[in-house]
Amino acid sequence: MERQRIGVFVCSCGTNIAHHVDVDAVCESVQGMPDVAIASSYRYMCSNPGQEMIARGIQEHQLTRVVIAACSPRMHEKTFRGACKRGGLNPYLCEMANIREQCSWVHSDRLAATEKAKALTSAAIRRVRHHEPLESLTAEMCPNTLVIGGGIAGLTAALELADAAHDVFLVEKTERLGGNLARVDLTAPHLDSARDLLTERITRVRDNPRIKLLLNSELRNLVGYVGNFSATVRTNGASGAHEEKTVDVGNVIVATGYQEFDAGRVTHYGHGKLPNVVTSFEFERMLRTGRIETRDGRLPQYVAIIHCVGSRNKEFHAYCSRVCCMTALKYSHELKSANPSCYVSDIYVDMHAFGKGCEDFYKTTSEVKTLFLMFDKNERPVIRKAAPSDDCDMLIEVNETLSGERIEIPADMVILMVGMEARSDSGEVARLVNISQDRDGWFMESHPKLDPVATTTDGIYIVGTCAAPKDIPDSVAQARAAAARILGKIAKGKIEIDGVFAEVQDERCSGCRMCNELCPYSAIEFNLDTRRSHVIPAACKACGACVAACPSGAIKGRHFTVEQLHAQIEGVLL
Amino acid sequence: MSFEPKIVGFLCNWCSYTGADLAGTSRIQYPPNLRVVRVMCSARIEPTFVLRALAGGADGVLICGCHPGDCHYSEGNYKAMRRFPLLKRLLKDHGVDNDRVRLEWVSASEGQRFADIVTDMTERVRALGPLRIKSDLQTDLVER
Amino acid sequence: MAIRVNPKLIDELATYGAADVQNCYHCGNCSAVCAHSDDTFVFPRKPMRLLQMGLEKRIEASLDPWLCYYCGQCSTQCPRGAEPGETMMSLRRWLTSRYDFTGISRLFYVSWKAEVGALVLVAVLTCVGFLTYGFLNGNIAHYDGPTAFLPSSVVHVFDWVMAVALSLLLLINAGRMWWFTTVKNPRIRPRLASYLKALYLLPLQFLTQKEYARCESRRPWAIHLSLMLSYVTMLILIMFFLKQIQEGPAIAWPFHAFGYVATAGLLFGVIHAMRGRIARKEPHLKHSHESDWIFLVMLLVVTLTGVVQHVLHRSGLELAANIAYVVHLSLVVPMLMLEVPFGKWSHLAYRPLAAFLAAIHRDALVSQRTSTANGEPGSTSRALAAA
Amino acid sequence: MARVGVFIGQYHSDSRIVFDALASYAANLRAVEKVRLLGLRPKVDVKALADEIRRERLDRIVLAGDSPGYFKPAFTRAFELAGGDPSEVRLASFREHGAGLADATERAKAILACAVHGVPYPLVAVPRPTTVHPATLVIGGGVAGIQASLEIADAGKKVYLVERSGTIGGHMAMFDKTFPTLDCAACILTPKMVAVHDHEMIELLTNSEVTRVTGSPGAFKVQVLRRARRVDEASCVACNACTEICPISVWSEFDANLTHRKAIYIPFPQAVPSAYLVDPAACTWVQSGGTKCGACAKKCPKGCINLDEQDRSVEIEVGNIVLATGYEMLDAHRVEQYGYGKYPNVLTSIEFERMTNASGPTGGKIVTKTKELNRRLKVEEWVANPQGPPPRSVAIIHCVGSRDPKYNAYCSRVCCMYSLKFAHLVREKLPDAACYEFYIDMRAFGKGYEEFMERIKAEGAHVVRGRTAQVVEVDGQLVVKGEDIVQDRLVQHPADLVILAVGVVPAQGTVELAKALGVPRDADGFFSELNYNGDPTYTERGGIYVAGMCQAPKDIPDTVAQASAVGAGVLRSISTGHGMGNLDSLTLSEIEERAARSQAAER
Repeated sequence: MERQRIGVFVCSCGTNIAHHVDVDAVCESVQGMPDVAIASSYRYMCSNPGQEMIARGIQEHQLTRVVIAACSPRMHEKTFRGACKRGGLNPYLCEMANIREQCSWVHSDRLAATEKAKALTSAAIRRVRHHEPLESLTAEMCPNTLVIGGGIAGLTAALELADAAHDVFLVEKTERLGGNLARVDLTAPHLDSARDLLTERITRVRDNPRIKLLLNSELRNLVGYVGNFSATVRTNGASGAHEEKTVDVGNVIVATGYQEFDAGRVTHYGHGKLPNVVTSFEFERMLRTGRIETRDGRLPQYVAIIHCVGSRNKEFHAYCSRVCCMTALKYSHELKSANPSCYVSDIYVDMHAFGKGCEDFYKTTSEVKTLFLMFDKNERPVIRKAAPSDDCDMLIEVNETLSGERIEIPADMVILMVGMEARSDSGEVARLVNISQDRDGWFMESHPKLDPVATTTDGIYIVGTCAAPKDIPDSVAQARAAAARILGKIAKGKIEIDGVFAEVQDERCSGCRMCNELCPYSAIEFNLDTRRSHVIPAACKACGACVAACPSGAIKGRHFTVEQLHAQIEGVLL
Repeated sequence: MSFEPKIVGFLCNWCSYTGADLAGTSRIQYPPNLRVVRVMCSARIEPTFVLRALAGGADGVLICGCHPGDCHYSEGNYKAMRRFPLLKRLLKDHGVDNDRVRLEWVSASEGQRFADIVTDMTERVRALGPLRIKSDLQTDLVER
Repeated sequence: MAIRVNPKLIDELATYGAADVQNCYHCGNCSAVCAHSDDTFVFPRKPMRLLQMGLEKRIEASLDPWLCYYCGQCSTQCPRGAEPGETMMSLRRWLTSRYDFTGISRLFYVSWKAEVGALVLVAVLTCVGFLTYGFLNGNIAHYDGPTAFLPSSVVHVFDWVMAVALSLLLLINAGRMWWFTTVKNPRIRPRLASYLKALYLLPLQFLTQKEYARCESRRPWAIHLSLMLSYVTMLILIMFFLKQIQEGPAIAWPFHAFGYVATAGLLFGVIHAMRGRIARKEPHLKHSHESDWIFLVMLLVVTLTGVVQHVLHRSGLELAANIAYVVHLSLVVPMLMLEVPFGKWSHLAYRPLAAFLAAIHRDALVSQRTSTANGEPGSTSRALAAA
Repeated sequence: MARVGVFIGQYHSDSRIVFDALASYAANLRAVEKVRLLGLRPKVDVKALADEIRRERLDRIVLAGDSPGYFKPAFTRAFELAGGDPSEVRLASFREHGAGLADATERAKAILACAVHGVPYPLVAVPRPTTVHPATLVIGGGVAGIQASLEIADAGKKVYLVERSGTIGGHMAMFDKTFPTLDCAACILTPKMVAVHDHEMIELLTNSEVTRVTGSPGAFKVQVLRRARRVDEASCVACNACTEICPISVWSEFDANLTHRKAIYIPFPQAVPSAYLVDPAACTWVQSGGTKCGACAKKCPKGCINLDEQDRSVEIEVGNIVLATGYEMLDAHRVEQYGYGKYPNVLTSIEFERMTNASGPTGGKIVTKTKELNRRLKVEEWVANPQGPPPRSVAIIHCVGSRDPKYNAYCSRVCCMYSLKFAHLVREKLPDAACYEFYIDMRAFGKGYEEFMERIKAEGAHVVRGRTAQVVEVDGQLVVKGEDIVQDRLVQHPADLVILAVGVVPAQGTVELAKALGVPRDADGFFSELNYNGDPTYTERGGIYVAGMCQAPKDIPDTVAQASAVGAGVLRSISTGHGMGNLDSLTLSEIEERAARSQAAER
């Protein structure tokens, strides 16, 4: 094997690494290794000067390979590859040793941690010798976008893209647009009309010739990769007949929203049994029709609102549904407007009035004499029928935290603030578009802070409440954020494909076709003429399943070759 | 000085490696005996990797992938799951105790679980002592 | 056993002056800034909570409102403008009406017209009564002597009769306070010894209002104390030395000197309070219930008519002095008869009694806590000890 | 034609609208049969109203006012009782659609006209497209500004990023860990900062301020004051030689005044641009008019220091402007009862952030401040020395200056979570130290936040529901007084270190900037968005956008989402010219005509 000139750069990460790993000792230990040209350390390798140091080092020492012992490659591999590129080195000729997340942060024995860091670094050095320069490829970026879900987030995203003169396919499962927001009368905290907001968006969507609206439709299949997806959408006709059509899109925005928590699951609230226990959405309906009445047509004198139904407890969902508190306050105002002489009890856990204007809203709700009663989230109010002698239909029994008393709250109507939960078909959607879900079923973003709308699958974006509960402004902002990302990509016209993918070495391939079936992305095609398989680079996600499975060892997993991994294994065992 | 086993870990990039990173960001401590080799998916792990590791002086090998159903590549972990028992049998025939080679599922959010597995495995391998058949394996299996 | 919430109570309390209590979001700031609040009596937040929830029985059993002297720190620092100080004030009014078994107190607090009406009625009756007596038994032109229009001996007897009646009424109400707060309170099991031990507090608190002095600002206490001592001085003079101070026209300095000082004290106190309530600058004078004004106005006119009567008498204008005297009495009698047992003045009994009962409660709670063994010890002492 | 009844009532009192004029305008609209002024917070008699509706045979009701939704249920009820279609109760919401400005009455008329026609106002009030200059100005280099810049520049459009301080990064660069994942802020942010610096489409103007904006949406001319850095940005290699020789040391803003920096300095090691700068207010040379010192200029091996450099003004032309000016912390001195400034060991949250930061003044050690002699100034100062004694107990006080009209009436949205994070850091770094959190409502609302709170509680932090009333010193020991509401008792916890979770306020200069740009601000001082629900990142003024904390308090994920969202508007407007121009550019008659037209189209 040819001689290499390897530069090793060890990061102290402030004290993050240096605290438990003797960075200088690591440098020293690798100094003598074959091919190592330089080994140096720096406080923050990822910082501008740190990156500069790498780029300069490549030039000054004519380095042909670079090893960076620092944090996790998941954190900064891209950064350091960029630094190598600036230094004139192919970015794939760089390898990272993870001596922070998997070493300094998890071991407090300085000696042992330093030893481990040495081993990891030397493994990286051994591995990097076998690295090959890889070039990324480019592919076309189809300017069309598929938006799944016709709620406020989907509508906004579709409009944003279509207004910028790009075609959008808006797929909605039901027969109408608007999603859950269409069931709402007014929005918190300003009691603005939800209907006006939706009418504006829906009218503009309908009037926009760039938006192909597909109602009663579902995504059935999605193949391809970023910039070059092919989506199969099934539209259900009126008479049970359905038609399928396949469209080419470059990106997909998932805006499938949420479903309300089934209040019937909390048995002691008696939803479905007690006639005047209603969910927030049932109450919204009363508001829209102007009939805030008990089942037998009376105006309720006592109304109780119970927060966190299905949210913030061990039994159902641990998370907060984020919008219910303000919605509950809104109900207070609406109840008092419809019937000024009614008494509203608001039974809450913590008042999440965090948004703009919300604290003031909370105050005005207090001013209209809403009785706020607090309970512990792990306890549960119990609703029971009142005695005939009582002046109310129901009594809610709960331990009130702010007074320390066990109390009974009179109620003629109980409104259950049902939380949001991931849609029951979210697993299906996740599978179709190849994104992951967290344990609550919400779609996972690629990074909650860096990239809250992108997913780990390129070209697939998640916006609105399908990613986690959120209110209208935040959903709208996310929808536009995804649109911005897509507009940026469309503007460039082409996409870059990472240089890491599998390739079939023709001369070794026996044409057994075992790999064809194995590939989850159908990225391996069989050429009937040559009787050989080959990989479509843009579709390949570089998982390496085919590489490991090929009986004749004909498939090379770029950047994860057998030689590279063997060298690394030997290295870690030093 | 007590015996400090060397364990090689093959971790899939999306779940287990991230989970291991999470153990780091959460500062959950575990023994320093594990040395990690990152692969993109547990399906990439060839049996020879394991043999190579054992031959090279490892006292144990830990393979971690996403939980069944969670694979970033849909079903790569199922492939690993199917390969593993065969490998184990092979190793057992060669006198390698089954406790030395382990397949575990660790998700990106299971930093604690990862640390627990490493701790447990290190203890077990420590109890088993160094892998004595290393030299035999070297002559039998090395070089493909 | 769960207690039923009564969301209507808050509306009822609004007529007693608790206008902003619904705004409270229970941050607990008020309790922590209050100089009187402690581990046993945590207020004003807790009573505000009870009020918001309408737990009448709990409020009835609570001494908290009487331990507040309304320095206004809580209201100044309240982030929600819930006026805890004023809420405590209105709770005292409400409790006064609760302690009063006749229901008159409640009537007065709920309707100022009823209160004024009652005052006028009693005034007219008093006036007619004294005039009738005077014309039948004396000469309106004579102030002193055997033909005096209203001889001091007669007035003296009348005073004593009234005093006994009022004391009786007040005593019954005070007894009810004790009954509600201490006997019927399920959380308190008082010991007899504590009663004896705390007995000294009754006169001490009555005469010094020591508790009031613990407020952040001591000025209101000083003014209130001067007003109260002036009033007590007047009371003693009238009850025991009426003859000496009524004889004239010469000035009996050993007695009148006290009278003058007391009059000055009363005038100063009343005018100060009225000016404060008009200016509305100090937190405790920002909100005035109708009953506050009625009380102050009554006190002012009573004092003024007393002064006029005294000046006229000493100037030898006996006819005018007699008329002034009748007017004076027609104001004093309704004021005392209605305000002492049913109105704001009743607090002269409730305040010291509350301090006395508070000591008993504290005692009882301490012994209950130690008897429940190893219960949660007082957080303050424990935390400080830990440090 | 519909028979419309118009009812005008206010919920809040302040308004510039002339209601009589509005009423007579409404009465003259063709479909309107009935106009009634309801006044402030009207008590609606539903039965009487229903009779009135029946009498007038109304088939649509328009409720107009600042927040007419507050009365809607009564009207819906009445309309239903009168046999009408409840969905025909329409709102003309003046606050929602921005009728609080100079020409409030005219705007209110337009909003009302749209409602009478049954058409949403935003559908109609869309200014005509214009040509848009392809460059964009982003004001503020915090995470919002960085994200917005990258989003736009990545699409190949020119961005000018103007930052007031010497480095981009904003507040986020000062943080160590971010909630709830506890990943390191620098690890997320520094790559982005580097990306901004290296981006060929981004021109970074640090140490600069926007002074004047003229022109119209799509074609703004912006005057930028470029303060003299006095160090050549391009050639400085951050070797630190100048700082070593500089004799002047002042409190470091970046380290929240916990430690000192020199008059020539770099805010922090990873600063972007990675170049030093001179603080003219502290520099002896600058202050003496070039007669004294000047040591750094002589020392600099590359000769890139020019202490006589002057401020200059540059003019740039842009089509869009993004406001990402962020926030600052409320001055904790104002909340007197907590003794900030009086007791050295009462820290603000940002000070504690720096203290726990591994690259901060104590290297991440949590310590109490100690008194040390500043040898140069011969005064004793309280400093955070890494060798200082660690606190045995730490109290964290929530809502300092928040949720209280005396300071900020609003909730600052991030304090609960960062306070929990602090508790975690305290428990992690000092397992023996007690940690108390005093809160009013624990607002853990985001993805993973509630779970984070449970975790912190399980870690042993004492969570006390109750606002702290006071911090006092008793025999040299800080004591935090408050009510523990859940336990129903007063507590006085001794605390060696008190951390104030100080609320946020709009950044300095927001008022001036709002004036210069003509962007309205809300009652709390933040920039107003165009529409609370529908357009949270646009402003009343076309071509100007808001992102991040300058619009309202928000956490990092929400800020990043907003900043990206801004990118959509900018890119769209550049490519099509849509969405530009002031709404004011439309006349009332135009809006009326459009409303009538879209109503007809809907039929």
